[in-house]
Amino acid sequence: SGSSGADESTLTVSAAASLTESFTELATQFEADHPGTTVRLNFGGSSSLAEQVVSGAPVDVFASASRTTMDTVVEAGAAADDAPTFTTNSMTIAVPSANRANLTSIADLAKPGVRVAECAPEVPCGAAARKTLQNAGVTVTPVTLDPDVKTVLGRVAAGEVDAGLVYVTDIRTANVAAIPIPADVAATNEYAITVVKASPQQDLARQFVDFVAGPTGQQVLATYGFGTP
Amino acid sequence: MTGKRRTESTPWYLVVPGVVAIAFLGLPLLGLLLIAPWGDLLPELTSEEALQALRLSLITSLSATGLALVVGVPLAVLMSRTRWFAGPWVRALVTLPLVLPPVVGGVALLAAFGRNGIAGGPLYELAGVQLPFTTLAVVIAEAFVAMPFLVITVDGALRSADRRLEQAAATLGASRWTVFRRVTLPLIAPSIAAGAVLAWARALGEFGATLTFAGSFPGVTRTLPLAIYAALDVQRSQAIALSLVLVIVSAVILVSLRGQFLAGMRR
Amino acid sequence: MTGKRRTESTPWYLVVPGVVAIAFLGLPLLGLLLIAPWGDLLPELTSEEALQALRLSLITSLSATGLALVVGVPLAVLMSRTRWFAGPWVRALVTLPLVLPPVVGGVALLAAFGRNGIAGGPLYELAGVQLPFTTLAVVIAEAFVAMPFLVITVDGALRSADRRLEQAAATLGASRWTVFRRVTLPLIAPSIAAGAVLAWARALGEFGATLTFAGSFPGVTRTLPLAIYAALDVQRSQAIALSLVLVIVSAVILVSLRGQFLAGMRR
Amino acid sequence: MNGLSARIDVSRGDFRLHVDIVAAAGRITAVLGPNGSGKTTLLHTLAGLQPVDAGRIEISGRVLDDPAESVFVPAEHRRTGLVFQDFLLFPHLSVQANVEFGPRSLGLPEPARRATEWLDRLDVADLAERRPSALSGGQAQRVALARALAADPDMLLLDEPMAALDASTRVEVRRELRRHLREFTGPTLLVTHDPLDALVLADDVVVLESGRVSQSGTTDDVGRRPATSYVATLMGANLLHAIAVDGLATCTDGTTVAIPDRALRGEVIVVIRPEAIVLHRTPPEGSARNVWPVRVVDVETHLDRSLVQVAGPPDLAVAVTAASTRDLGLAPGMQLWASAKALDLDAYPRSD
Amino acid sequence: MNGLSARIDVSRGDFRLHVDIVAAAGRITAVLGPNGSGKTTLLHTLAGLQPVDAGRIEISGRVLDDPAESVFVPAEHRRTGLVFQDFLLFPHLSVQANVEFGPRSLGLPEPARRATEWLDRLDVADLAERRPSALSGGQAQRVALARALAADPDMLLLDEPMAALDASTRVEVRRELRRHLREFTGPTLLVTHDPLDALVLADDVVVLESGRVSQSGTTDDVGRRPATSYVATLMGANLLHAIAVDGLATCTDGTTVAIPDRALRGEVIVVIRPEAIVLHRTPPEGSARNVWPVRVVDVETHLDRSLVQVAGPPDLAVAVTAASTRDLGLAPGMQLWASAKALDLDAYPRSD
Ligand SMILES: Nc1ncnc2c1ncn2[C@@H]1O[C@H](COP(=O)(O)OP(=O)(O)OP(=O)(O)O)[C@@H](O)[C@H]1O
Ligand SMILES: Nc1ncnc2c1ncn2[C@@H]1O[C@H](COP(=O)(O)OP(=O)(O)OP(=O)(O)O)[C@@H](O)[C@H]1O
Ligand SMILES: [Mg+2]
Ligand SMILES: [Mg+2]
Repeated sequence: SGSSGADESTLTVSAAASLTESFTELATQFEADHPGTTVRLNFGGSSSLAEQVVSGAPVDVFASASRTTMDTVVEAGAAADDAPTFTTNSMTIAVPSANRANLTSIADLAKPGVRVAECAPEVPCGAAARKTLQNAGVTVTPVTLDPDVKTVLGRVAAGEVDAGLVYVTDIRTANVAAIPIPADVAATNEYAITVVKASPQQDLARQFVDFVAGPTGQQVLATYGFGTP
Repeated sequence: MTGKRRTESTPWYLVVPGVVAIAFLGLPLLGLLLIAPWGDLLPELTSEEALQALRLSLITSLSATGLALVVGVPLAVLMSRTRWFAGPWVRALVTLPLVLPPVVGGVALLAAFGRNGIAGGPLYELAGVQLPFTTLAVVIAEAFVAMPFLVITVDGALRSADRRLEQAAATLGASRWTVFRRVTLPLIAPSIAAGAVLAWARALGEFGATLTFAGSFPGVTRTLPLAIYAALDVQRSQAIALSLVLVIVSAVILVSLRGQFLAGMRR
Repeated sequence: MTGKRRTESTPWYLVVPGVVAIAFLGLPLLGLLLIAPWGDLLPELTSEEALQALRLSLITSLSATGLALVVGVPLAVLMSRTRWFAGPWVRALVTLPLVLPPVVGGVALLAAFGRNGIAGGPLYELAGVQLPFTTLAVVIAEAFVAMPFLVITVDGALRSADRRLEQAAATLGASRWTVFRRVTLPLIAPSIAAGAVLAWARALGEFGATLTFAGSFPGVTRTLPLAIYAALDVQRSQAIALSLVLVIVSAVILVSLRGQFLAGMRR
Repeated sequence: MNGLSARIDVSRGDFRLHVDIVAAAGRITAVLGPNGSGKTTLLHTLAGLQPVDAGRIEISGRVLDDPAESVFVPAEHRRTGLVFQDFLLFPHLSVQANVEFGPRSLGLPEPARRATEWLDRLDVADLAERRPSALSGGQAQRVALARALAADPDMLLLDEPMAALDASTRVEVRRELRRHLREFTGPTLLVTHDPLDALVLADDVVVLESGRVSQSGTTDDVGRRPATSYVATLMGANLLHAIAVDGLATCTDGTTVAIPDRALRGEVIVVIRPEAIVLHRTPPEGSARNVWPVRVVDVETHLDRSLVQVAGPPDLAVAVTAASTRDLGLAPGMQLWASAKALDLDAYPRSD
Repeated sequence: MNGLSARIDVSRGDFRLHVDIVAAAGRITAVLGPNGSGKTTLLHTLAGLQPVDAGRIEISGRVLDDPAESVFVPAEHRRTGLVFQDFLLFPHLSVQANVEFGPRSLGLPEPARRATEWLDRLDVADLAERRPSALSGGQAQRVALARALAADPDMLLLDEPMAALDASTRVEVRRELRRHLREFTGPTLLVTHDPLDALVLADDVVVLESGRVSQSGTTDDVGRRPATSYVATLMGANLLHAIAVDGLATCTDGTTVAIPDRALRGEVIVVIRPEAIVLHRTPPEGSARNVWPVRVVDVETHLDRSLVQVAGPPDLAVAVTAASTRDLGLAPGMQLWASAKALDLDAYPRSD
């Protein structure tokens, strides 16, 4: 459960998997600012986290990688506030570091024989990928429509596809290089955060949300490639 | 009256845990039925996408079961009949795919049969063949996770089968192949059937390794479980409807198989 | 010389598919070993998080296997020994959890044992107990997916066991319970062992149902497969290192179990 | 009645067993009959492994099975020591544990000592630690016998308990069994194919043929006065069905036989011992009134004695010495005359 | 040599079988021996189910097994018709399919007709469609016999092929077997516990005791001149080991026996038929030179004959008529005198 006494308290934060590194750093700073507080982080796919929150999982703060997913939580009455957008993320092209297909721009994705992975249109990253390609006026037939961005990234890292459409913040491993997409073409995604209504420690949770949305939070997020809302 | 005279009566110390087991397995299925969007079911059942995924699922799971049978039964026979194959390493090798989380299984399959894999690399360089993202890759992924069930079940049955019947066949002049075909196989037929059902069921439900190794493209590699997963985030009720399709189709197949399956099991 | 004189020689028509099967199962594991970040392995093996997840995985998978044994073996006995439980519906019920994609299994478990579920609802209302997101929920999820393997294996063995030995025991004055404990159980011990290994392996690798039904909280519900999945996007090499931990631990357990396991299998 | 009394009507596939059986306590009843006549079925029904379709099984006043009264005592409460025709030793237990199984299940005192004692008596104590799969056929049979006896049964049902025993062991086991059975106060049913077992061990005999009782009575009665050819063959005699008038019996095949008892009238059975028949190359002259032309069908030579099958009418088995076999130059197909003295054969009324 | 010649050294657990066996083609060799003496092991080794540890198996010049030459012909290439002691019918095949199995495997013409023919000969044709589980013990044995014979073997190995047959069927099957075996050109080994089977069917006899050959020879020789007590008991005779000097044999237990042949010297075997011994309440006077005080141990009554076991020395089995049993009032514990005429017993040199 969320709290365990007056001095010692544990704050449970469920956050989208793409926030893993940034939130880990933020949590450490938050703990330093609030002695006696431990932040327990629970990362996962936004929608399964949302499902858990709605089902009564012992969570104090929920950060979603998708506006739509957050809306379901708000509609279910599980959020304590209106869940503001706190950061954004935009599309880029991930290629294996060797880049054997010699891709240099988004237009190259349409070349014959180029294997492209993208998310399924039903999920946020897929919708964003589709929109990006539309904006660029490029027609691509992907070899797979994956359920989440980490699967796409995995394929790029393993060299099984020549390119994958992912978020800027996903380009973190050495095996993967990015081919930037012009800002006016790349679609962006909104991240939302809320205090969970059932949380027994509303104050502490509120402090964490404010901390993330505040200057320190935004600065840390920016170092990982996130944009400002 | 006859009820009282039956020689078999069911002792309570078996019935109590047995009923607990049934409740334990049955309640979730019942729960699924209760939250199911029955209204969506019919359109869902007949939607092009669902049918496509269902067809793909049936084709690949049956092919995977076939593949598992063709190479798995001989492996089981060797494991129970020869010293070399009976060693702990073969046994561990057969059991390990069971413990691998399916996604990691997919990673392992890529490492073996992917474009840069130890077998897939040469295949790509020399023949230009790429397995991932093809329907064949789905079959391979399903066979990889399903085969151990078949092998372990059949191996166990062979170990407890009476080898002396095989000796009797040999004294009647039956070649090894005849003995295998006309004595060994029929004797363990019930276990082969049971193992095949286990393997088929596992292949039909397979998700993680397929996704990682074969991808998820409608009509090519998106089997029913992948379609369910794809829908789970966004259209939960559609996902549940698809799950029901899977459950109902399997139930129909299992119940209609039953006659033959049980016939094999009878001694 | 003695090699030539052995009565068992391995016919090629079994060796060829057998070796194909071994290659098929072995290549992916080999691939995994090749891409493994061996440098990361030792720190990973001893990291607090990995140890915690490993401990949790072992505890929950063993508990789930225990649960499956306690209620699953009686169910198998009833299925093979009484008319009512032998019906097609029980059989379908036992097989269906195999086909459910694990994630849907998790949804079904929530529908049954969640706070608003058909059994979980009353439990919450009356006793204030919530199953989801607890370690017990992990055990339940694992038992749900693993039990069918045990039940089907044991049921198959019971069907082909010689019932006349049970009759012989009865004429010697053994009560049903004694017959069960001292004749039936020992006779099918190899199959129970095989079924338990299958169930344990399945429980150890279980991922989808656990994630959905129990969540993924370090130390409480984050088993090794969940930790692997969590690491997969960020630190792929860490994920593979964790998979290796899982594979190695299972291999060690399986190989050390082997002696006893095979002893049971010997007739 | 003190002992077993059973009216049994039971089916296995097409086969139907329909018998009335009485077996007195303290007596041994041999069950004889051709293969497939229902002996094993009878024993299994008595042991409670199969309920009767109709009828009633009662032992010393206790009803074990009666569909009309909805009574069925299951096998584990009947205390019947059943030795199965194919032994059915528990493959996962040692010989010792197999024999201890009954005493332990019943909570008898000192099961280990009991088991050892019985293994000792049947001379297989040195095999106590073996698994059944490491026993020879005869060893397995002795262990099965020990297992049944160690459970201290109220009724003993032995299904060919000595078939796999070698000849000299059989003599010993038979003696051991006789000693034990003499002390045994319950009824014993002993299925056997060896007439000697029946003669030596049994007080009474029940003969089953095709699922029905074809003859029953004391061993002596049945041995001396077989009612069917099967029983006669079993006892090593020739049997003819005939109608007697004034010391002359006319058989169903048309032959006439002079019999000793002139008072006998009506349907009779004529029994001729193989030793009482003499074979001749030419029609014999002399006092023997029964002379038939016959053809040799088969000659079986034992050490100093041959058994000759001849086709008549009547068809007979004839015992001759090795010397006569040589003198007569016996060979299949030969035409001979067979003679038998009226005084040397037995005739009695048919009783059914 | 035309036929089987085998030097076998093979182990099963603690048990070691170490024998030299010769079986001529066209002849039937009975294998006798106590339970656990290695008869089944011998047959399985000959059939190729177990390789020899040392030795050589040869049939009509063809080497089947010889570790020294690295030769091992597997079972399926030996054409041995083996009837297993416990039948081992294929449970998943019908009776007909069981019998067809051999002919089909070997590609013999008309397997179905062959099978039907053999089922017919063994009188179980009406069971053709049954599964083995629906057969009685004796029916299963006949089917097993038919299955082995239908495969047209070069060598026949029969492990108690008639143990489960009822007495009259056994006579028929024995006759059928004898007819077939007479036509059969290969060697036949017949394990049996019934001395009558050996006497009637076999030309030669091999006796195994504790994994070694204790006697072998023609049936007549072995029957008339048993070399061990086991064989003597089997043949229903008493056997004494003694040293002979001038018509007087001194037994190992101290008793002396007058024997007919005064020329015999050295180690001898004395055989006394149970019929040749007379029992007396008082010390007999008369010509019988062999008189011993004995105590009755056991009386077995057959129809009109009793077999009495007496303890001496010497220990003897004595056959008496039912009349004498009554006259003497025979009962265990009684003190009597036993006498035997020197001319009525047999003595011959020990040959080992
Ligand atoms: N499951 C069955 N289905 C059909 N018929 C059966 C079945 N079991 C036994 N029988 C038949 O019932 C009859 C009686 O069998 P049973 O075993 O009682 O004979 P038996 O007298 O013991 O013979 P044996 O001396 O050969 O052991 C046989 O003809 C047998 O074929
Ligand atoms: N697997 C084994 N391990 C140890 N000893 C064994 C094994 N199998 C058989 N034996 C022993 O080998 C000996 C010979 O057995 P075998 O079956 O050849 O005897 P047999 O002469 O056929 O006896 P029977 O007349 O009882 O059938 C027996 O003493 C038996 O206990
Ligand atoms: Mg029988
Ligand atoms: Mg034997």
